Amino acid sequence: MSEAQRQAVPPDAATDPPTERQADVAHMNPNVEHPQQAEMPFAIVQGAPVTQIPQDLYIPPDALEVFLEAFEGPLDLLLYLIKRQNLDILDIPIADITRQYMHYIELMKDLRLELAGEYLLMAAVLAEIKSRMLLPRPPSEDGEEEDPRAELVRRLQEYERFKKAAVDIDDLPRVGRDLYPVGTELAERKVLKLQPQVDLQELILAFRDVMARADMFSSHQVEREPLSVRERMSQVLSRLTPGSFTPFVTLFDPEEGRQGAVVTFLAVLELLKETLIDLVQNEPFAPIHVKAAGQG
Amino acid sequence: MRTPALKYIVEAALLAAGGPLKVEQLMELFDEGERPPKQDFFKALHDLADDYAGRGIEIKEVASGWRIQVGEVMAPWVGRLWEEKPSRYSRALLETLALIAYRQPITRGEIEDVRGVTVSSSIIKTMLERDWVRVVGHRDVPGRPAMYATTRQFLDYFNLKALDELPSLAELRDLDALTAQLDFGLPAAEVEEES
Amino acid sequence: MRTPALKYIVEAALLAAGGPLKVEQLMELFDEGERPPKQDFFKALHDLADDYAGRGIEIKEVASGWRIQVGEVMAPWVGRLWEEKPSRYSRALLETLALIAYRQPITRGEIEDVRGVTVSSSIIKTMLERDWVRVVGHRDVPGRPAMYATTRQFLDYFNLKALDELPSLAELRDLDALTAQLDFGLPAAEVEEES
Repeated sequence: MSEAQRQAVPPDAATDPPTERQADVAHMNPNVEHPQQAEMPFAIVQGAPVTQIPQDLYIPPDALEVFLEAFEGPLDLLLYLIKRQNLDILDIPIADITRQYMHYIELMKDLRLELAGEYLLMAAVLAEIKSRMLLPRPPSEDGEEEDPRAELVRRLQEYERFKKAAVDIDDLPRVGRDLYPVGTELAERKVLKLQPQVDLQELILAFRDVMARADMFSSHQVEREPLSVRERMSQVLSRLTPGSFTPFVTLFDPEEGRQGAVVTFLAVLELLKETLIDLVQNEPFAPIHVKAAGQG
Repeated sequence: MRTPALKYIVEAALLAAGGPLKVEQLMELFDEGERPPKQDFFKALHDLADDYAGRGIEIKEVASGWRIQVGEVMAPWVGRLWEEKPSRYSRALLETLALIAYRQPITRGEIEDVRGVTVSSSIIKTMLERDWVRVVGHRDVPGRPAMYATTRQFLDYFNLKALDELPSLAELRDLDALTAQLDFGLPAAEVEEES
Repeated sequence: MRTPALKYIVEAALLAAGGPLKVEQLMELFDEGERPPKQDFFKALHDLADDYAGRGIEIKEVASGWRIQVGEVMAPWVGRLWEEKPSRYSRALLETLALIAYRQPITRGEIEDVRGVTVSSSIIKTMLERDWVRVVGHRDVPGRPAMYATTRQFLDYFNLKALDELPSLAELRDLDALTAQLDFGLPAAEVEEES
């Protein structure tokens, strides 16, 4: 044991009559790295010298409080005690574990850690199991004996698997830590407004209704041109470039045949009648030109 | 683990940031000792731009830095992510559209004469935006009102080859009579046959 | 303008959406008449996954659909975009979350039975606020305690598509070994039925 280690042992731990609390604190003393090589006990517990501390229990004294607070409850603490000594969870030496458990409870009390009631409840449970282990077990109704530890073992295992599950979940790749959702802008983000759908039938019914209403209000019936003519009127109009003359013959498409020519001709006549177009011919037999009316 | 290529680090950072990053910000992603020179970052950005060619995403420098954006070419599909659910067209719009279809070329005033009410500008605007109607000229009367006609798109939408495939008013009247006679509901099937 | 390849439309949509999209939502980006069959979308998603190999971004199906994400390999660089360290969660929260995930629907009392300590209200509140868990009903016992279950957001957050992708729970060891050893004649079944 090094000088440093000797000095780290509280001087009164070895000389004064040890109290249980001192024993506990010494027991936790992490500065004793190789207790098995110690010449003298570093703590006296219940009158017996203690020369070994758990190998894994290496905590800077400042961190002691943090360490104790890190337990997630009595089950967590018990699991720690069992693991620390490589004990089989199915065969816990109850007396041992109970004693160690009580040490920690005392330590927590001394450090004035807020001690949840569950810790004390567990102390009672352990004490009860310990006494039942000592007493002859009365056979249960079906004649079989139950291990007094069975319920505790079940709870410890159940807790342990969720303790492990929590670690597993923590290890899962996680948004913001291990992976990042992507996002980009749309160059031109316009909210597309979906256009309402219209059924042809709706349109026709709308026309029927509006005409029925118009009939009620008007005293005369407007004469209707065949729709093909009105459609062609629109087409002719849209082909006319405002302010310029369009050759009359170019309005006709030979591929449409005789019928098409007649429809176009009727459309032109109708447009003339409605003074929507002007026909211009500079001299007899010269090409006829068409222009939209009233645009110079 | 091998360090990924700089351009992929740049790409990942721009994608994760979800907004523009300056080259200086990109450089900050590296420890000083491992930071590639500035020109490498520009090269990475240009390499990415090349990679993205023809893919509908692009890398672009805007005021606050470089960003990856979805190009306009994708708007017809991607824009639908934010589209609003369609409403239904008003009766007024349908009647106006029907009058334009049956009575084209027709001015707003003429539509109003038949309907007996004013035609709101938003109705005309909606139909123009939808490319169902267009202005084919102006009537040579005071005010020179626009004349509206239906378009090729209108015919396509309603699956018509030409306007004369629309049932005539006479046919509609017959239909009315038939409906009354047979006590039908709406003569859906009959009308569809006409289309 | 030529229609871009389906996989690039899918890519652009996933990038622009900034979150997971289901295949059905991707299909909605197309007009009914032009919509490719569903299997083409799956192929597009898998093609993209191949394209992304080695680039630090990945395409992944989580509970809410498919998303593009920057993978773990990029975390050392991309993580620096944010000043704040990603939040760490307390063991108490993670254990409570694990119990809700594996044992849902579960009440607070049932969680406390397993953990052996009280579950603080702030833990439940945090998880509710993060949309990781929600109340799915109330157990029909005195006090009618709320039953908690995990949400789609929980799965999305932890990169999971469904609960069955959670790491499997450790096996409970039965007490047969112990029984044989100690010759207690312990009824093992009593313990096993709890698992």
